[in-house]
Amino acid sequence: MSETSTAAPPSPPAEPAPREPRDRGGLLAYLIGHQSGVVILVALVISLLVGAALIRYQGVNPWFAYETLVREALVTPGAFTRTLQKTAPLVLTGLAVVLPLRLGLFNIGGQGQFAMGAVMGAWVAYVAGGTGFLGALLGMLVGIVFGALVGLLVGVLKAYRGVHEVISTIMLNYIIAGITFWLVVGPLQGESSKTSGIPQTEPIPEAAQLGALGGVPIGFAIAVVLAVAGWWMLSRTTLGFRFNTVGANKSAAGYAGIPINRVVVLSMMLGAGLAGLGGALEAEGTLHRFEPAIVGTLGFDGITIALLARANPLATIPAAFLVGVLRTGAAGLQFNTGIAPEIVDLLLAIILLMVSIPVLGRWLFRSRAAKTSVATTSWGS
Amino acid sequence: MSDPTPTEGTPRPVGHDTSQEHLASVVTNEAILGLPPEQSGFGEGNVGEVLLDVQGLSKSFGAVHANRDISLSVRRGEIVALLGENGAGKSTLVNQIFGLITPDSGTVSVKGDTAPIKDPRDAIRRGIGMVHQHFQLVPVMTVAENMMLGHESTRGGGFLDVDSARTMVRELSARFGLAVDPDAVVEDLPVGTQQRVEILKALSRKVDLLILDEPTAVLTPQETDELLGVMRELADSGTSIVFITHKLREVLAVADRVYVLRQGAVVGEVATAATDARGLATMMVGREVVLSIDKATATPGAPVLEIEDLHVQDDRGLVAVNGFSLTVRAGEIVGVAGVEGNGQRELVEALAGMRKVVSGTMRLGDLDLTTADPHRTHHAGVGHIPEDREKHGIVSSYSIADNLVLNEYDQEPFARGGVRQFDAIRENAETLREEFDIRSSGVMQTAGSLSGGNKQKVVVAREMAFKPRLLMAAQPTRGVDVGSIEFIHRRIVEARDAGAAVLLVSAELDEVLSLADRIAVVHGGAVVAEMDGRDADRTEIGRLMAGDH
Amino acid sequence: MGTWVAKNRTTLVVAAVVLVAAYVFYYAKNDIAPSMYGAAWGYAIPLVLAALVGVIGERSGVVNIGIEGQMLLAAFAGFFSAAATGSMAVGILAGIGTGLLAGGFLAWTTVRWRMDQIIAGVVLNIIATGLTSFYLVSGKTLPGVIPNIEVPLLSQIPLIGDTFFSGRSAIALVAIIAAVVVHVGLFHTRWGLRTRSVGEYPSAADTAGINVERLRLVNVTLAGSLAGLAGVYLSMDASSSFERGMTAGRGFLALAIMIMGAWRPLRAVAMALFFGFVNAVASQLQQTGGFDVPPQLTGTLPYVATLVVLALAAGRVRGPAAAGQPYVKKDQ
Amino acid sequence: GCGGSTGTSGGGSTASGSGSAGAAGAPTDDSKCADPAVFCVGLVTDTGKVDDKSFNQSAHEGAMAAAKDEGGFYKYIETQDAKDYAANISQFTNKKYDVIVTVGFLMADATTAAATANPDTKFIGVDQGYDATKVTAKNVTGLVFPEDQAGYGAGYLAGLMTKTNKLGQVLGLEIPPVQKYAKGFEAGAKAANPKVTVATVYHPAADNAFNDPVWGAGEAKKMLAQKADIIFGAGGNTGNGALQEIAKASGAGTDVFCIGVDTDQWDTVPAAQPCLITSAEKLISQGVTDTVKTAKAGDFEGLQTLGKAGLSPFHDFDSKIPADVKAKVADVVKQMEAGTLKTGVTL
Ligand SMILES: Nc1ncnc2c1ncn2[C@@H]1O[C@H](COP(=O)(O)OP(=O)(O)OP(=O)(O)O)[C@@H](O)[C@H]1O
Ligand SMILES: Nc1ncnc2c1ncn2[C@@H]1O[C@H](COP(=O)(O)OP(=O)(O)OP(=O)(O)O)[C@@H](O)[C@H]1O
Ligand SMILES: [Mg+2]
Ligand SMILES: [Mg+2]
Repeated sequence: MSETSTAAPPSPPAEPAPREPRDRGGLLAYLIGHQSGVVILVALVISLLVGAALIRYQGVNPWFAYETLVREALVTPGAFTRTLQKTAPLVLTGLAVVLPLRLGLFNIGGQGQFAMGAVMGAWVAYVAGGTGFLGALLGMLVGIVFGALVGLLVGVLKAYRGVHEVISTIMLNYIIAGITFWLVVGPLQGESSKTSGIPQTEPIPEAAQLGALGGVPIGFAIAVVLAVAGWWMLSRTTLGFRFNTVGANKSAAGYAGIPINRVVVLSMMLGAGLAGLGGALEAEGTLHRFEPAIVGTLGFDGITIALLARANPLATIPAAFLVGVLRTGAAGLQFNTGIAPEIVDLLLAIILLMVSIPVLGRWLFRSRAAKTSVATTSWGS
Repeated sequence: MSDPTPTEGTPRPVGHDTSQEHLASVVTNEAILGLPPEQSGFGEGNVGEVLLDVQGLSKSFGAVHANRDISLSVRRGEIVALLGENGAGKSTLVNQIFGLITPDSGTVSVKGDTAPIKDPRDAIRRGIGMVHQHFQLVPVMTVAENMMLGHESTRGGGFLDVDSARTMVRELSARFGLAVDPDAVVEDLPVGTQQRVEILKALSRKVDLLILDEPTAVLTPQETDELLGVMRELADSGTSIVFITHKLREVLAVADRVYVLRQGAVVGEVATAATDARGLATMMVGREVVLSIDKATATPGAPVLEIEDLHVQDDRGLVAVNGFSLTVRAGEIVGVAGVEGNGQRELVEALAGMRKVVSGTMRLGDLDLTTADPHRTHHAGVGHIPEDREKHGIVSSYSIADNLVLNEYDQEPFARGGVRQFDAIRENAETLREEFDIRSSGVMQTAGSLSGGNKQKVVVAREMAFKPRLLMAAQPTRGVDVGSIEFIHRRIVEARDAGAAVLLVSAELDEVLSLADRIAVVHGGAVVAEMDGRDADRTEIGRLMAGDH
Repeated sequence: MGTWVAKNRTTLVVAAVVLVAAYVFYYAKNDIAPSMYGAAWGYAIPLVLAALVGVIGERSGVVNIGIEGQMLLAAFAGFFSAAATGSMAVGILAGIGTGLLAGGFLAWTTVRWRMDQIIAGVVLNIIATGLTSFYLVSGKTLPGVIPNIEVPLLSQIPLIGDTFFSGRSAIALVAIIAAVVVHVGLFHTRWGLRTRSVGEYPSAADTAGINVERLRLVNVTLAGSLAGLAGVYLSMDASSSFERGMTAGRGFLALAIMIMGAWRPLRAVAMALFFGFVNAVASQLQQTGGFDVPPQLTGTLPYVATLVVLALAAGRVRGPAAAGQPYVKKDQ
Repeated sequence: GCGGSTGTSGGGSTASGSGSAGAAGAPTDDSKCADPAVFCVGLVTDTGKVDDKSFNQSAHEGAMAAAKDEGGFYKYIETQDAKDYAANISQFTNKKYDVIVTVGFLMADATTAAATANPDTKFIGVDQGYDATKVTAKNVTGLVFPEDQAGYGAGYLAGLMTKTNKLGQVLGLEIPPVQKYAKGFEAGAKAANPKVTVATVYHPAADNAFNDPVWGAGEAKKMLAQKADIIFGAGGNTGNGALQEIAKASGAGTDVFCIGVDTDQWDTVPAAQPCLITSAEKLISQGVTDTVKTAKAGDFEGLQTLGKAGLSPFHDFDSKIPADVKAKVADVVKQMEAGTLKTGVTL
């Protein structure tokens, strides 16, 4: 069963020390970045200690449990690749929350946008599968486009009709769940599934499936590139400046000649497009077809990741990787220790809590603590 | 906690009239300067009793020493003014007295009680009332609701008694001659009226000490005079007042004594009777300040801005600009004088492309800007110093450098191919910081941490740096200290001399009178009179502004 | 009175039209209409309670996206306490108490520690999911049922009586009462004035001598009891079991209802009813057949209807201005 | 590994992943599964838990019982993400388990793939129908059940019992096993009583369709109000919600009744007892136990193994159901088993 005979080296998880995205300038930036790195490290240690207590209470040696978790996620042959495979869509759904959050828009529609991209991407990759990698590429494009269309709807409703994005994204999650399910018991249902009635599309031909290059899944590589691109866009380009300005002071953005409505729509389209791409990649790289269960909780996990990453696109990579490690290792943890996999949710909650408690920074750094705020959402407006 | 209508002092049969009377002649300070402080008729042996005593007060924000070892005292019935440049620490000082900020060291005692003032609640209980530099009104609530907040009149276990609140508003409003409608929603009111509500709110509780932090910054001359009258009246009945303003005229008109702050420390204390505007300004800034601008006679060139029969609506969809026509030529400053709320704000926003035009045209040279957005307007060569700098002018969380390219961010050399060029942005900022004397620790400091005057300088620098053909300056020196006013005025004149057309909109009649080459008086959204700046008459303009034509 | 009518004219007209339509349908299709109204209200009950939690929170300046988690924890605690002690009353109290605790958690982290409110809510949701599924024990049953009550007189009114005042437990009644109480409280009492000021412009409240932090702490914590009641309703009244993730997104729907209801309790009730009714229509379409629309698509009807209504209803509603922002005093 | 205890010791966890079969001499861990003398059974759930009172739980109990009977070792993994099927199966194949049970039709692909890659291990796919043209491995069998027959029997009973001629079904997600139950129920009811109408609702959402008892209860309540007097709850916890609601209704057990699904819900959902006349049961536990034993003994008989489905005992209602009704239902069930009666259900 082991696809890779050479076990990937157990490189330690990347330091999840997100830097502040904005150009705060020389020393100050370094200190702030450094400080939040330390805070996060301490937060992680505290979280693991709390988790250890929970595990101990289950009658399991915490050290053994953590060792198992890490081993199962990183060391076991093929595990590292699988972890990266799990990380890829999480990075993208994380970015789907991060980009609009920069404008103060809270996208909780990752679930739906992901599903939309997945179903259309899977179908196109199947139809165009004969063309090999081109088919895969087409599938991704279609995934982006359909995700972005969902975002377009949300953005237009928000910008031009004043419909709160939290409402519209929640509603669209339900609507898309219905539509995608209908698609796979109706028009897009695979021929082979029709007799058995299983709700799924035809499998994507081998040639159009996304594999791994040297143990690194192609989907993961794409996600990382996009996270870096997202960070670059936000911190270095005029488009990013527009995003940040609208988020920081809408009135000033209008005064500065930034077309606010269009930026709002664009941010939703970009975010949702990335979630849609995540769906297409997941279909092409992991499940090799669409079935409704493909979404799982990836969209909602994206919220967790965006918040862990403090709305910094680069930091979504370590944040998603952390979640990926926990989720990959969970099954092995149950297999080896009998601890139910839900322990992972508890661990995640504790980590997010610890990482985001501002008092932790204040306790550690006294009055010199950085003022951290993810982004002020325009909740009420 | 919930006194319904606070009864205050004893009724004063004549106080009202006298104050109005001496305010009518406020234009020249001399009349007031002669008023000795102790002369007023507050009796009952309170003369000289120290009501507020501040000893050794210090407060730092990180590296900024906002207050250093400040000591001062205010006697009963006395009006004490605090003067100082932007960022001198005036607001910090009074916020500590009101319990909003906890001092690092030092004591504040009120009526001999030296226990620390924990919070505003505590301050209110001890008889302190305050009008804050920034409005402390809930915008979506009515005047009555705002006035009763914190000391609500209720009946039957917590149910609001709105009627008695209305009555209270009407009574107070009648007593102090400050008209407000108790049922109006605050956000719909013009700023001047909002300020009136603030003042009445402070007066609605029984106060021994009233703190007024720049209450006149948003008031028209008439409204200011009304307020000064109220202050005098209150002081006469025994209320002590701490009064912060940047306008020396007001200080000289109403205060008994003045404390001058510089960089967080008291640098001088003087009785108003013993000084004049020039002396105060010098104490404040530490150097001679030129209070009047000497500018050469304008040499107007070709028309730059031509506005014809413009109609614009306000936020609520009501007509605000109603058939406005005006021409501004190159090399001249045209001042728009008028009571606030006569469509000036909507006019400027329409010109800047931020507000839709209902009908009429506006042209910049050959360009029709009637339907242009802010982006196009800016690139057509229009510089715009907005009225509300916190809302429109700056992004507080951004660095000074970013704020200095706020509307040029996507232009060469600050961006190339959609990629921002940080070296160029920083260089630009260093140059402008130097040229416009923006006091900060560096160009990467966040704009939000600057003092008001320096924020304004950031905006002025940005809007002047690109050498606009037309410069629109809306209330350019509001809330700015005299030193900065002098500076900004000089830059505006320099821009004119360099050939720019300047449209100056100001509620500050003095500002218009001293700067403008030509004056257009607006009333009801239209120009009611135009005159040459040199032979403009203050009283005449005041009459026109009030709609008397 | 006259001004009140004038002020609420649109609302009154809409309400009147809806009411007339409701009665027409009630008498015209008496075989199914009453059951559909019943289903609509049954669906709306937890949404109303949860939306009130959101309203109180945001009116005080605290965004609560952890309602889902609060409900889940309370449903869990209520069910298992009742099962363990053999007393429904203990279960109900435990559920409400858990809601309070969860509210207290949110309040403390966001108000005292000034944690980002969105993060705190998300944390609450994940903690709830993790705890309740990790510690779930299967095979437990409730010791009894929460009895239904008939409200005398009121239950005799056609339509309104059989929908709201009969055949339901006290929790449903509490939901109505709570909505009215919160509405009156918010708009006609001292507590409400202060709460709204704290949610709109906390520094104005502070300078008026109101203890912003304390009011927020108290409000958000107490509102938790309503979330607790909603949870109890789910696991002990509307169904008699606790299942993993059984809140099924109702906490988020409640937020949508809150916004649709313009942060006003009674309007939120109306919106929850609207939502519940479209749900009943969707399942009725499935069940009566004749329509050849697949159930997956009819199931999306309530959500589509919501979007369409919102997109058509011009004019945007504005929430409490300070919701989402911690109140930081000047020198902190 | 280092010296840590596994879940088998200690305990305290209610969701303990492993439990050794109690027989003396049975292995206590899976370190020796590769040894032919040591018999190890592993089970991977669908994205569900082994305590779901439904098919995961039944399969789990069946597999555990088989391991116990054979003196073997048993362990399970609960899948959290549909994309982990293969990885979770490989946990067992890595340790050379002898028999691996996978639960749910969505795991069909992963199961057959693992079977091909691990020819020495036997695989049992519960609820999985394989395409004989594609699957050639001999070490795998799909254990399927004639849900339509169980549904038909239940529907037949309901058709005979109803007084209002209105029946209802509150269902989970619209997927094959559920559809087969539902269509069988409707066919059976109509066969017994042509005047009957059957109101049918599937849960609209995709992700929590089997876990929404509140929705199930609401739908049941609505159907009762529309005069349905026997309601079939078939959708995991969603259906259970319907059963419990009916049990609370006035007239439960005298005028209105409910019918459970999958297992004998008299035992799994005691709260439904006041109205539960029977359950349309597929004998998953027994089927799994039998098939695991077959696997130990030798090769599977075919690519598909057909389990049994039928009606659960009437329990307390045994005396309340008229004898002629019972006889007619028994006759129908017998005919279906014999193959002489077809339900006519196709998907
Ligand atoms: N909360 C704060 N955090 C950091 N620095 C502050 C804070 N409040 C005030 N300062 C700084 O303290 C100094 C004094 O500010 P203060 O507001 O008291 O000045 P001011 O005299 O009232 O000025 P202005 O005339 O502009 O109102 C300024 O340098 C200001 O930037
Ligand atoms: N049947 C209904 N349908 C829709 N909305 C309703 C209905 N009943 C009440 N409402 C809503 O509930 C609110 C009740 O009116 P309102 O807020 O005016 O109550 P009030 O206590 O009289 O307050 P006030 O007089 O201060 O405005 C309205 O906002 C209205 O939108
Ligand atoms: Mg100040
Ligand atoms: Mg063996």
